[in-house]
Amino acid sequence: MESESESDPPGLRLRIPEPARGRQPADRARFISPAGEMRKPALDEKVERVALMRKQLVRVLDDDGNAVGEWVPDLSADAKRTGLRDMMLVRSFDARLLHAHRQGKISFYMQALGEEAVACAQKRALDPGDMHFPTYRQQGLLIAGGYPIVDMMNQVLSNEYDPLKGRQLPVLYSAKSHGFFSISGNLATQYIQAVGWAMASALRGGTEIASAWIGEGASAESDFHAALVFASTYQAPVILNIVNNHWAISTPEDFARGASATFADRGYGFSIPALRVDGNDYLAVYAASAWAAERARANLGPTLLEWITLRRGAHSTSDDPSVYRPADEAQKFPLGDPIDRLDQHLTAIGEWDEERQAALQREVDQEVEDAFAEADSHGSVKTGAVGDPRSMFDDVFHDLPRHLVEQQAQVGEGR
Amino acid sequence: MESESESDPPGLRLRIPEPARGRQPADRARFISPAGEMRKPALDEKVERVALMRKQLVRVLDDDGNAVGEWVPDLSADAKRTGLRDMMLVRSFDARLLHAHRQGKISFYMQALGEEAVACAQKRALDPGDMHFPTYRQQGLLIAGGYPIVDMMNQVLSNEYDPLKGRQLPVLYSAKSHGFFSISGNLATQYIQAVGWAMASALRGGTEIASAWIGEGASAESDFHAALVFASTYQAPVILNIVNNHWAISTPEDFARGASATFADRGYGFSIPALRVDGNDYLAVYAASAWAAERARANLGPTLLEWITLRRGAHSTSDDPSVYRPADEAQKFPLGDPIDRLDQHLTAIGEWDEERQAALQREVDQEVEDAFAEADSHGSVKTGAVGDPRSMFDDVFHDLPRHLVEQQAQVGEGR
Amino acid sequence: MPAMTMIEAIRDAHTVAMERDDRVIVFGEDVGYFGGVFRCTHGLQERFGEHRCFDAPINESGIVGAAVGMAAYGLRPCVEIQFADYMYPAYDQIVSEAARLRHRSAGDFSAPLVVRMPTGGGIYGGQTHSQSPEALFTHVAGLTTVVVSNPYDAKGLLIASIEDDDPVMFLEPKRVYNGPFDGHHDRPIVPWSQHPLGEVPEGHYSIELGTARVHRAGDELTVLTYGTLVHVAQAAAEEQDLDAEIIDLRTLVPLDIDTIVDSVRKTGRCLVLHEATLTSGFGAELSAQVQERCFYHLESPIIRVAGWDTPYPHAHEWSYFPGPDRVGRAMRKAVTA
Amino acid sequence: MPAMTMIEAIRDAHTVAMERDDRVIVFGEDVGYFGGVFRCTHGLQERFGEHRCFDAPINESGIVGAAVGMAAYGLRPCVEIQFADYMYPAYDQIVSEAARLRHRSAGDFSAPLVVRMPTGGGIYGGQTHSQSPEALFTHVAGLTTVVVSNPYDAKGLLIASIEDDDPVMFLEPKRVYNGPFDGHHDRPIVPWSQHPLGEVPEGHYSIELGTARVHRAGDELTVLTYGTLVHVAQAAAEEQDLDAEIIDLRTLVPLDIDTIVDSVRKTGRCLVLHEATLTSGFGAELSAQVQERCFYHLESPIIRVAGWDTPYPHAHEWSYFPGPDRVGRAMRKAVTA
Ligand SMILES: Cc1ncc(C[n+]2csc(CCOP(=O)(O)OP(=O)(O)O)c2C)c(N)n1
Ligand SMILES: Cc1ncc(C[n+]2csc(CCOP(=O)(O)OP(=O)(O)O)c2C)c(N)n1
Ligand SMILES: [Mg+2]
Ligand SMILES: [Mg+2]
Repeated sequence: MESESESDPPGLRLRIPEPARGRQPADRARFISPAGEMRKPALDEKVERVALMRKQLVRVLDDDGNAVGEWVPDLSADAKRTGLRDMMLVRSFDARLLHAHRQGKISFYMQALGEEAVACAQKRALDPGDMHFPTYRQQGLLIAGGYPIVDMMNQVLSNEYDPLKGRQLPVLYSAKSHGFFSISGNLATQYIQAVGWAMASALRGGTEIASAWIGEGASAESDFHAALVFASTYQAPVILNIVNNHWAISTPEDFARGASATFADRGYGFSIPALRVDGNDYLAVYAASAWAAERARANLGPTLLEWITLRRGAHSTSDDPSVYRPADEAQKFPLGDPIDRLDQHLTAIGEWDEERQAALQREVDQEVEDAFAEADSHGSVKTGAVGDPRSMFDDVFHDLPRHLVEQQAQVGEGR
Repeated sequence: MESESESDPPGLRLRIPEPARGRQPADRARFISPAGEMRKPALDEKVERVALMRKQLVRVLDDDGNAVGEWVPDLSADAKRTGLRDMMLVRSFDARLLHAHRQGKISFYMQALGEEAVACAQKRALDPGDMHFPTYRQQGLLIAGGYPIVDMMNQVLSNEYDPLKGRQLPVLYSAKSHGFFSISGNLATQYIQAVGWAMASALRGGTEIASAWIGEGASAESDFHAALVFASTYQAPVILNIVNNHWAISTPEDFARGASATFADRGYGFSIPALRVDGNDYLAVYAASAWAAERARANLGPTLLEWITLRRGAHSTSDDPSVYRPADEAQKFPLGDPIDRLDQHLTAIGEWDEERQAALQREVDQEVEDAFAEADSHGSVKTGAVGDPRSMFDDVFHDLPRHLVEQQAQVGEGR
Repeated sequence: MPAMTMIEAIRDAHTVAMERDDRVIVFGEDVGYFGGVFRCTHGLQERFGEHRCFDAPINESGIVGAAVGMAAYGLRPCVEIQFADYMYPAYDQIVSEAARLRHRSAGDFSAPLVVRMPTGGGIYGGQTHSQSPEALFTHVAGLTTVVVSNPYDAKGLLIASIEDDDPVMFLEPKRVYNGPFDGHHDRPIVPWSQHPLGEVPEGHYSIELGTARVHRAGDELTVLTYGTLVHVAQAAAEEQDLDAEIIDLRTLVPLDIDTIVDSVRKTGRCLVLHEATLTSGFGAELSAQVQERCFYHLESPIIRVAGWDTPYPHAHEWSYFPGPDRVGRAMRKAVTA
Repeated sequence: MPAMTMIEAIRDAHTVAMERDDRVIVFGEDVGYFGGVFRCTHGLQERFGEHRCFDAPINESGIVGAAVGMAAYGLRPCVEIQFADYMYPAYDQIVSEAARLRHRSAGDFSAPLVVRMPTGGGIYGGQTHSQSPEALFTHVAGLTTVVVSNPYDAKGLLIASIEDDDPVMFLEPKRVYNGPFDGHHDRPIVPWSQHPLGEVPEGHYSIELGTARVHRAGDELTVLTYGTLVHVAQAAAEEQDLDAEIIDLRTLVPLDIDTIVDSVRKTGRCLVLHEATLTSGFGAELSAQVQERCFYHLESPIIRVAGWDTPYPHAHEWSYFPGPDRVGRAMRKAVTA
């Protein structure tokens, strides 16, 4: 659907994609194939043939919670329970910090509500040593990677225990030890950096691969192109993730996607195999990520993965989505909720029940509560417990040059 | 073909496309279909179906000079002779200015040798009022558009009659009156500007379309992506030309194209119909350009056209291609020479002969000689006949601000 | 006269300009239906339609590049970069294209466009929501650079910028969107409705680009500044009880050098303030020019107070921001040295 | 000691650095097989293989962005931007990424990389082959900015830059690639083989970043400059028969302020020269700092001589370039004022 110039002159007309207007979009989440339907291509399948699957969706979990089809990953019940726990921990973590924002303890927060599976499952599908180049909505990579949540909270609180020394906005974590590249506030820059990192690994004959993350909105940025050109030319061992959560702040996906049918289509012109995947299906995410990683490690080059999911919450704590999106969008979303669906699956295969679910919920909530209590005890940017301001001069360079020594000395004089 | 790390470790390997090395590339000019083979799709043909033609080539002129197939344009013999003359004039113009460079009269030059058909035929296929956003290799747009070649020469000589007042490097023309946007030294920036211009025309309900030009090497630049995103999202009435002359200075097309089969493939992910066209076939260029223009004017949005041709000369007068390309590349090029082929066609249909060809050659050479004599009589940057240096302060802004008035006054004091 | 916030004044300027000239179109990330993350374009789409004010894909080079093409066609695009910190992807289109188009084509084409961007810190935005990149524009021939400090000026300068025949970089310090912030971040916010510069006439008026405004007259010391720091300077002068003349430059290029020189020749002492990083900030240019033109009138060294040469920190924002204490100390130094 | 052109010295620096450390890799447009349009990387691919020195697609943001990723991995990329005028598409990756990575990650990641670029005019290159964008780097916290003026320094500084743990912008004035160009464009070219700074030791040596070099000692006047203008200043001083002390800054950030201050306190007069556009050029920063630190020693105003505030013209190149006449007149003025 599109609007036309009011006057509708005989000449040319500009198509402006329809703004959100708070109504349910006509084709929110397009091309939803049934679970199990889509074939699993060979690792070195021709890109033209992979492209024929463009209007399909890698899905494993059906509506009854059964895992079906060629993409069912080889995951133990324990591994699935771990996945469930990872996602629940992310959700509980997010909820606690949103609450902290409401309490006035933090200045800003961004949650991943509804899209926890994407980061959590891919983290588990890749290897330690691999490097993720995330956006601000992949806290799941850290949590599923076992990074201490209290350290994350210290970062968000920007207190003296913040590993980033209060330098970055909340949620812009960095954790090299956990294969998590420093998040930039500038969209898309990380995409080509991930390709560069992967090129370096290949240049050195390593085995580690890189994984690049971007939102569907930010895929319109130019560094997306730089990344695809370099990945294609040098056949870099990299996974190129596009998280299509249907929103870029207030703007529906259509503004970035334009007239094309899917974001996965963007891979084709670079001969980069691209799949669309049910991003709310933990097993599908795991399987597709593992497939892409195997391709990369086998020197078969980059893979593009479009994750279909939904940003259920506001863009950030600075955003009020009620003016542009319908209240019931999440309910109407055809791919459900990732936690519910994995819970349902584990229950369906007899590995889970309501009681255990309730107990796990209490456990993760408690873990989050404890961590938050600890982090909060160190204060926050709001309480002024932010450490020595002179530390802001550190790390501008490896060694403090003379002009910064002089400036640093002036900070001692008060503000 | 690709090279591998010397040590060939068990781990990852980086693929580096094979450098030119002065050898004949294995697959120079790929997927050459016979003339007349490729169907002409409906103006509103589905992009998926157009994409199926990706390894074909729009060709009209066969090896015997006959015009064959669905793409034969409706062009009179006169129009064809005009096309021949346009191309010959470009070639003669280029030759004269290259000679002027050897004579030490100009500082720099770039010729279009071997790719004259692309610009000349498209200019004739589009309408006055349409705006081209060219690169430095589309002098054919001006010449076929009837722009005075003596003015072009004055620009190249940078003398007092240079319409650009000596501000720009030779060949970076600007001629709004002739639908020719000011050429930028910075690659690719014009591609998105053309989309913006086309959007403006559509916003105003005009009938003029824009035509964006880029080399295959520069299509790796990020503004290429910006242009495709905007063109796709707003369905701008624009033709997106990629001139694939197989070289970007010393670098073969593979570095920009990466693993994909063609540059036309890049349109697919934006749902922009894309055709590969024999760029040395004047009739094919005319027909494909007219088709794309018709699509744009019918509000069917952008079209991407990949022109297969060959940069027969050096990149510029600053370049020595002998170290990276084989001497016989032009002879081995399967699409021949655009002037020879149109000459052959006109002869085949009984509208031309050797004598008329020789006479035309004399005529265009004389026209060029006369123009050059006139331009040269005004001197050049080498003779110092460059006009008043204070003019360099004009046009920085519409009105000269005070600091420039002051600076301008100092120029009077000598250098 | 109605009291307006700076956001309302900017909105109003858009409305006036769009009413008067249908070549004026407005686009950018989230500026259409939503009306911009700072609400500066709120209501424009509803009023003028989706073809005059619309959302853009997230590609700053695309936004400015398309605007250059539109301007070359004959429109007058006024685009928003969501935060000045995100103008870098558009920098090539700004510097190599918009700024040089008229000159390189000898007037054949021109690029009358405005690039608006929220600048500055004070909202705990960290290094990518706090920058003041004005000096990256002032070094580029062909760009006019405006920094606004209050609603009255913002409206008049934005209208003038849209009407200008060349590209204008229009910088809006976000910390003064809602009130004349004086750097005392721990005090309650003063709204524009309580400030004379919050009174904004209805309808069309414009302020000539390249003219400074004497924000506060004085004899003891000249303070050259712009944006948020105008209000900080005023607070500091009052707190130090100094007869400082505060000049709000408003346009950095072209610069109103006469107003500056007159003041410094009168006071003999000069302080230059900005929020951007010190080294190669616009303060360096101001200092150099004042020194060149007022050397024999200067009684003490020109002092620059600016952001430190570090990325803008999140938690230590108020140690970075040149607040009234730091500015006040420098004022004292300037008058006693 | 062998005589080398600056091109040969840069090539030699690459070779030495690549020999010593296999993490050093080199890429960029036409730098691989062809060896760069200025031949600065000629022979490296043949010697070190296609995996140490290779061609890149034409995408400057891609080149620097990939280098940031490689540097984060642990390599030491040294990349070439074909002309400094084409660095703008990479500016976001330079400013927002390379420059800030160490700081924003609190040392977790860093970006030890070098971005080399030919700068400056004098080859009739017009506005897009002549720029000197150093001031666009010096304003950015986290970047080291080097401008070289001769083969000896070029080799030692490039090796130091590659070995440095942070991003270095390495500017190479193309007009001094082949000889110490003094601005007399109408005279025969003097090759480096006839100049003492063309003598370049073999093997490894490095010059500490942040140290200036007194190019010519003198008592009457201090000239602060870098790149091509060092040689112009020398010619002008000789022609004016002035006892000028010429300081080749070599590194702009971090700046060797001690050497500068010592000289200006001695001479009491100061001239600042560069080829880049005057307004907000690095000369403004130099003028501001000298004024701040030497106010009571200055006997006349600091004078800046620089490129005009216009795009770099093609035909009028020598009216734009601050040549020995213009510089000489300024020197006279500085000593007589
Ligand atoms: C270069 C740049 N431009 C604009 C922004 C402002 N911005 C932050 S997030 C965002 C929307 C991104 O949407 P999407 O990529 O879909 O990610 P999501 O928020 O949905 O996860 C925008 C425009 C930015 N951070 N960087
Ligand atoms: C932004 C930018 N980067 C690099 C260059 C230098 N450069 C000029 S032409 C050229 C090669 C372009 O090749 P292609 O696009 O294939 O066009 P062709 O010369 O073949 O017509 C390069 C790298 C430039 N002008 N601008
Ligand atoms: Mg999104
Ligand atoms: Mg080419």
